[in-house]
Amino acid sequence: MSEECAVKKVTDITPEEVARVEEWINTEEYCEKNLAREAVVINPAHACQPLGAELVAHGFEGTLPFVHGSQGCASYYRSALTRHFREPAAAVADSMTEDGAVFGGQNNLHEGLENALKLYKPKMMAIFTSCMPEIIGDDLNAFIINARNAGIVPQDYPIPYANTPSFNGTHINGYDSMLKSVVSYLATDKKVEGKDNGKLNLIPGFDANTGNYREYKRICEEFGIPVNLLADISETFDSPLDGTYRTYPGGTPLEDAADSLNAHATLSMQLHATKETIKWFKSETEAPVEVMPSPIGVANTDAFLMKLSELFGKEVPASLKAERGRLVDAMTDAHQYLHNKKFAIWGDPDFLAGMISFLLEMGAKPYHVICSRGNKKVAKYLQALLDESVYGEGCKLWMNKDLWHLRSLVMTDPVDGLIGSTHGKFIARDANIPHIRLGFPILDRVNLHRVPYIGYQGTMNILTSVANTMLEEVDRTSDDAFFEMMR
Amino acid sequence: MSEECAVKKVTDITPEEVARVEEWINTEEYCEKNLAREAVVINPAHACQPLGAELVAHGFEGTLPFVHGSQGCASYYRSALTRHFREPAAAVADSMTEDGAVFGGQNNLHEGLENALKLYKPKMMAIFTSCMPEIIGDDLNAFIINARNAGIVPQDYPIPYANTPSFNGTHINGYDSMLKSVVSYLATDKKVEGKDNGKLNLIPGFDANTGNYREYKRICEEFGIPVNLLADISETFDSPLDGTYRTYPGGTPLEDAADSLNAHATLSMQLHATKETIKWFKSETEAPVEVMPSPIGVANTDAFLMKLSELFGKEVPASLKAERGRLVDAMTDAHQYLHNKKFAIWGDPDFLAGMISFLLEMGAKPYHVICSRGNKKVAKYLQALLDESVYGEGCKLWMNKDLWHLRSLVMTDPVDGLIGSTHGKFIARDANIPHIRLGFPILDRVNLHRVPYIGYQGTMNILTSVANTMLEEVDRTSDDAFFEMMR
Amino acid sequence: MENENSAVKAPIEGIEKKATEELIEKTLELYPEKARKKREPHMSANDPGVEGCTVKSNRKTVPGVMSARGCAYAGAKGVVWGPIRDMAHISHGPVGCGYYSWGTRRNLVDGHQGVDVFSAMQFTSDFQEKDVVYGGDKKLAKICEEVKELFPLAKGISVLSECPVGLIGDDINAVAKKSSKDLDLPVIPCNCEGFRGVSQSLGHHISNDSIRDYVIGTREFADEPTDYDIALIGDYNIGGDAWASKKILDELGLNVKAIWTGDGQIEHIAATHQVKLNLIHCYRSMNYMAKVMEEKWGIPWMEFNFFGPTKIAASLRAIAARFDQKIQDNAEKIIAKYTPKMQAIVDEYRPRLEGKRAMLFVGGLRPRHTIGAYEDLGLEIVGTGYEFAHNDDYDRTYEEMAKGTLIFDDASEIELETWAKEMKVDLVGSGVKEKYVFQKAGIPFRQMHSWDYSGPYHGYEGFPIFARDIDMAINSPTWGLVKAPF
Amino acid sequence: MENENSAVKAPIEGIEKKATEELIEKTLELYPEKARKKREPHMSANDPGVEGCTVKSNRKTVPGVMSARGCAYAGAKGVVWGPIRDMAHISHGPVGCGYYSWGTRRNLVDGHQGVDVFSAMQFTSDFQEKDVVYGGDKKLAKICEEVKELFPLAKGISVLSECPVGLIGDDINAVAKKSSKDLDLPVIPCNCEGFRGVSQSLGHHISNDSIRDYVIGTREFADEPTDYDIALIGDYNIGGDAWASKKILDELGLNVKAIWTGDGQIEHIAATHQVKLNLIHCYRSMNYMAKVMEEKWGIPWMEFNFFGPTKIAASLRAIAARFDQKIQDNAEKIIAKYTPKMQAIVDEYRPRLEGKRAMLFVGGLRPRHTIGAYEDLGLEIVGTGYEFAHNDDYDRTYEEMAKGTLIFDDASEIELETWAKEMKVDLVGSGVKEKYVFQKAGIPFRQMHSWDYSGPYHGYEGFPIFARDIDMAINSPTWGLVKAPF
Repeated sequence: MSEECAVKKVTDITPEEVARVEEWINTEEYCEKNLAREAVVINPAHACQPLGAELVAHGFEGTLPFVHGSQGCASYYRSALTRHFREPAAAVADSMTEDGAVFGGQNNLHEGLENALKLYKPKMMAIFTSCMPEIIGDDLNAFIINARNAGIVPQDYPIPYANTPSFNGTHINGYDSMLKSVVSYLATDKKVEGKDNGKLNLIPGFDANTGNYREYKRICEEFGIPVNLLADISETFDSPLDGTYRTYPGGTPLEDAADSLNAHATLSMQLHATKETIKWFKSETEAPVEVMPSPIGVANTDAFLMKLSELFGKEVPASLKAERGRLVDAMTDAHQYLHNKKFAIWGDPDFLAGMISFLLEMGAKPYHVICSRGNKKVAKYLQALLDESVYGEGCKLWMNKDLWHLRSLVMTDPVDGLIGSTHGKFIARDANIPHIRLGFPILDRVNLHRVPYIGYQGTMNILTSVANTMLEEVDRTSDDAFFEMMR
Repeated sequence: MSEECAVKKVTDITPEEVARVEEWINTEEYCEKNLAREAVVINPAHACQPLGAELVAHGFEGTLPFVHGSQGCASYYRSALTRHFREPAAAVADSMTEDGAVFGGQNNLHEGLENALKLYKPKMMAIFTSCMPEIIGDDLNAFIINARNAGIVPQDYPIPYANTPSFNGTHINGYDSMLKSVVSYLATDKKVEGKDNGKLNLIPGFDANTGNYREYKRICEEFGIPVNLLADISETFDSPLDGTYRTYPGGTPLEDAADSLNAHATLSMQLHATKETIKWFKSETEAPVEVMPSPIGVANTDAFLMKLSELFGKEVPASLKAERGRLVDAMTDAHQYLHNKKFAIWGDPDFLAGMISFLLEMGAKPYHVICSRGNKKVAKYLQALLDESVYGEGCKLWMNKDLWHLRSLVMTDPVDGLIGSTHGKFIARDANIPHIRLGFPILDRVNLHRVPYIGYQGTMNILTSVANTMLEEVDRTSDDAFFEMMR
Repeated sequence: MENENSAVKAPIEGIEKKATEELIEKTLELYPEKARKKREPHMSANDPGVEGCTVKSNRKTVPGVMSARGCAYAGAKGVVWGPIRDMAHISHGPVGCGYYSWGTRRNLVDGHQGVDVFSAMQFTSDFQEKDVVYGGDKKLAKICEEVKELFPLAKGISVLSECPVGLIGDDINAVAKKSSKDLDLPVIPCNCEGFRGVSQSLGHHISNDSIRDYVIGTREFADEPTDYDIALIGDYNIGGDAWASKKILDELGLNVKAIWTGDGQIEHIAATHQVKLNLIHCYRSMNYMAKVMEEKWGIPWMEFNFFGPTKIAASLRAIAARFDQKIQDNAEKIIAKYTPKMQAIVDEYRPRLEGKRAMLFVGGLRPRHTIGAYEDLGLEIVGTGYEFAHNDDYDRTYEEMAKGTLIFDDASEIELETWAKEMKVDLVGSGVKEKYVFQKAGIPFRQMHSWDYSGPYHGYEGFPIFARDIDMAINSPTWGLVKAPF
Repeated sequence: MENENSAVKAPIEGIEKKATEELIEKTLELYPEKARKKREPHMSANDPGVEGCTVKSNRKTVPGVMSARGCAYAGAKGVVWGPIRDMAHISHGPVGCGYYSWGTRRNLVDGHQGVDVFSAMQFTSDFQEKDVVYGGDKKLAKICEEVKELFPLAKGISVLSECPVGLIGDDINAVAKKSSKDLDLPVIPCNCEGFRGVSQSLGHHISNDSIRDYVIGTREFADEPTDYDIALIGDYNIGGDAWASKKILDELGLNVKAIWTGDGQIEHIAATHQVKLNLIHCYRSMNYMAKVMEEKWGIPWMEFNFFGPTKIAASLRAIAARFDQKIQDNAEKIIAKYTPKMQAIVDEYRPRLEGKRAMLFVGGLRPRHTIGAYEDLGLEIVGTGYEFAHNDDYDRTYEEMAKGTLIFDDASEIELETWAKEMKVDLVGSGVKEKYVFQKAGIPFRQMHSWDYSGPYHGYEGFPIFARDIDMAINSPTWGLVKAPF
């Protein structure tokens, strides 16, 4: 190139050009062009499979997430989780390099297993893959058998594994694959015909809010239902600071996970993040296995509680009924602040479904719904939710779109609030629209991953932050004459 | 006057004059003049006694707060509570009018008792006074005896009463008087020599956060300590919306209050709002009666838990230890966002003491501390807290000052954040300083009275809102070049 | 927009005089004998045109009930004086009265708080025991000095006395007179102690008298008078109401020389004796001064109603009729301009609101004046009542209501609960103390003193907001969540 | 500010070579035999000047440990290309790599995101299964077209290939060449697949080579050259570092013609072959191009250190020595001007930090370059190490560290934990993955890649911020709360 080109002078972009383009990217014309793009993805709202797999691995007792692939991948996943939770994310990689492409990754895997076992003394290692071994076709199953046979790990040492190609689906698929792998690994031969351990297997799905996990447990406790949370990251990513670092501060006990085919029932709280896991459960147990919408909003939480009630033959406890009443009270008190307000939301399909339901319950409009990755079935599901309510009228579902699309959308067809991860903050600034941080990742605020957003209490928390953000905006944008003490 | 004055023309204030004064009121010179004023109080951070008395009355089972005085007073108290909680505040007045000044208020009181009893069927009526009967010297004790003797109310019908002159002290004194009156009325002759009912009498003090009450109960529950919360407004002012209006949705059971002299111990969580009540308890029972600092911040909560531990011979439960660790974790993670940040805080002495302690624990500066009403003892107590930490250096305690003083103070010696009631919002706007709403009243946001700020969990909530407000401010005030994804 | 000023109100389906009378009976049974007798004359099944069938009012509240009423101070501070933007209003006495009324009435003003306007601020003498014992007059004089020094652009001071002041024998009138002279600033005493009278109504009257005695006639407008000079009386600019009203009057070609007292300026108020016509929205709180101005300066006054397009149009024509053809033509132009816009609002909301029943219990003019606006949206008002009305208010109300509807005075909460339930209302419009009572019972509610932090509701600007709010309250999807499915 | 460039470092009390060697032994015992042998050459007790006592580096990471290392792509995207503000940097391959590196490096830029700067944005080809099966070259060409259309002010495109691209045999170089021509826009391929090399370091090298092959020499500065034209190399403007550095260089009288690559502009970088001197801060990531420019264009280069007043002063004098008396005088003026200001900072913080022990484990230049700044504050660096250094980095490190201190390479988390505990450090400075590990153990920590969301730390502007941050971390009152009293 340097030979071909005549040596040109350095040119600076003029302020006029900047001003022109700055205005242009906010236009309808630009929005159209932007929506028409087919190849480049800009500011996506989804990550890749291994991230979900690692989240699952962290959710089991004494378990070391083990990345079969380049160490750079592992560093990225760990950093992403650590930044969101502001907590350690203990995981290793077997650090494949170029020669892996030639010889395959077995040597790395074996050496990695040996070292990790000695150094970090995990009770289980959960292996998942990054791109390289997926492209070159490493046979993880064979590698692990070889490791056992070579005495690198004990024959009965638990090593579930999942293939989690980054070029297929998103983090929620990795979550599903790894969870299925761990549970099936631990539980398959622990099934006892006719046994009912009386427990509920509850699968939150890809959920990076530790408060939600605690809330699931609290709800089940109120019911008196013993719960086996699969996979429970609530302690892993929200452990006390008491002067002692613990590599594995929490997670679902392996014994409990192993007993999960003997459970009284299995519930998944995310339709789209647990398909394979649920399919497996259904094939392996006669006990009820069901998928519920994420309990965001009153109706979804009602459905969840009624399902618990039905499955376990227990009344909804008075304490939860009172919570429901308090939530409905708060929603009624606040309805006027959200009525017909338009919101843009983005994230995983199940999160979006929950938020749509909540917003419609408030008489608010989920106006731009950005589903970063999803097929026609997902689209149909979400669209149906919008169609159910008069407040869904005019709301738009944007499948397989990204946050640069969203920027154009809110610039040309604005909303009153943005609800989603930190990644939306540049849109919020450019469009001067308040931004309620919810979902994953949150990189620029503290503690929000500890504030639950499921169940009645979690819905109350969403309401509090959304309504008060709207009120703050009223105060911020009021002229002196309309700046008032009461709202 | 109209005769004296020559008829002048209407004059309009010129924009120049407005601009000049607008600037002037932000100057050091103005601040000095303002601090020098002796007579007028402008935008005070305190209300009058009966408000506290009504809060107490709402905290007992089936109890109707009964204002002896003008109905206008009662309407004001009820409105103030209703606006803050967004809940009904069922209370009556005996609607004294001019002739009361001549004949005294006995007729009104008797008629009021008769009507209220029939209409609202309370289990108890708690009477407190507004200005008129206090000035004319109504003898409540005699009036009530006369009512019983006249058969207007049954002889054994509980009618505690408190004199709550508005021209003496503030709402916290009214709280104290009414609480002492109710408890002493119910409990005095229920004392059984040598009996220990194993319970803790816990007195929150003037606390308009229903979440705090629930949190006290939860903490005691974690300990396994049966608690008798005096007076418990948590259901009264946070009741479910389920289609049925209940006049008395909650409150401390009268039976439990009656048993309070047989308690294992009594703890007040506000030094300055319960003096008389505590004095009474100490004179009536040999069981331990103690006053703790409000459990805001780690050290204050530690002290509270240790006191529970000591009094009841129980270890601090693991669940609370873990909560503590999570709070310390969150505080450590967030310390850099609060380090050396200056805050102005206002409110009641005990609230201020708690907030000072928390801010100093974070390495932040409680820079302007506005204590609206308090004597030298209060001043000494608060100043000692500031003196304990290096972060208290340069911080200023302003006794018996109001929010118009505070405006001058932050204009001439600014802070990074304001922490206090809605009444500070005009200062926040004028000074362009973010405002964290905490305390009483909150009139312009929803649900904040439901978010606890005591205990480890409550302190976590304060931390979340303060730290994220600081982060929001960084984002808001950053140039494009410094507007970043991570914080 | 059917019933355009129809003389006889169309009946409401399901509302019968007899049933309403039975309901009243049932309600009264809640009371002990004595109280029942007191309450009985304060409620009635409406029968317009039939004499004797009226509601007693302006009586003492029955002790021991949950009354919505305030006091004279509330009427003075909250209604008349508070909205005057360029004065410091001293709540003279203990801290509470001023504290509770601080920022809670939504009388908006234009200006810089603490600089040239002061109505979002709370000035109090914060009486302590010693002030009660030794009297507060000296303190008051000192307060006036301090206010003058710290707020040099304040155009005056009002001294609103609280209960103790009148009881301990302070003489605020003397202090005001002296301070006024010393400071060369109007200092206006208002003896509005809360124990005076039976409700906030006396506070209005006392305040009107203070204006009469100390304010009116003390200024003249700087501009030359015109034939179109009017004053807008009894509009307190709640949520911007007065601004919305003024817009229409401006468009009509009238000069609004003073507003009493929303976003009010004391010197403009002082010069109001120069206007040609007083237009009164809230008759209750300001009729006194209108009558004084009529008697003393011969200024005619008329009532009008700017709630909802039907009433606005009628009022515009009536107002215009007082002026020349130009103004009358303007009125028709305005009506023609806004009618389609308002019709669009009606078309949008009426299908969602048709036949919904509402019950009102408010103050001032609203229990009657807002009826037309509800009716424009298809709602039926099955009951209405006032907190602090007088006979003349009720006289103006009967004809606005259908036969058999409930009309009541100084209702207690338990009465309202009973009626709302028995009459199966879909909306209650009342105050903040009542709001959550009804919402707990699953009944939609709007605060109709403060417009529930919305507004303005006056004028053409206000109606679309009103319509949206009523729809939002009644049709909020949250009502569908009240009953748990388990 | 004692140890002004002292040749031999003063010993640190309590740090003995023998004890450190024993600690190393103990640490190595954590490993299985094979790994122990691999790790053993990567850690050493420092003994400056003694040959053979060195640390091995730039080797493969031991599998199965918690390494802090990234990959070649991370070095290319995060370090070299990402900070160039006016290009669209395409993360070519699956979505993850770009997603995780999005907005996480704090390389600040000046301009309007999406208009004339793009570095806070994440461009990815988001490979799907079909792209892997059929290849992504066509998609890449399309991406370039779309970028050109949507971002007309972009000055170029970098194509940063992720692992699958190299493995499936795509030819991004050919696509880039064609797109570049078709679009009349520099499209620069960078074959930085993550599996290449042993760390991010190779990513730097590959990126340097891309600049050599596709960028340098393709532009000339519009202004006439002067004798004071320099380039600032290896400053990535983390938290505004490059701006702080440039301020001093401006004050010195030098013309900073290009910054590589903090707040970087591709055309300025392309014309750097015209400068008179290259000043290198991060030697590790940019020495390649400095050497190329030296060889091909005869541009001398020198390293310097802008962390802390001691090193800044020494660097200013050394830089000035390359220029005339005017610049040398300026250097002395600057030093004289800032020395008292910096002394005030030292006086404020040193009493709170004196004798505190710190351990560092970072990348690039920081494990050695920041030592002086810590020492200015009275801290002692008892251990330091690099994530991805080479021999020449270590050669430059030994003399900066006291005898017996620990020097290490590509440490695993368990090693760091052991050392921090055993050496009783008061502060660890490392990356985000390490941060919370140490904090849980009650050890203060600062992220020293991202300046923990603070900064800048470079130059006179940076030192007060650095000092405050170190004090805040070590002396935060929260540390006093770690141990419960029960």
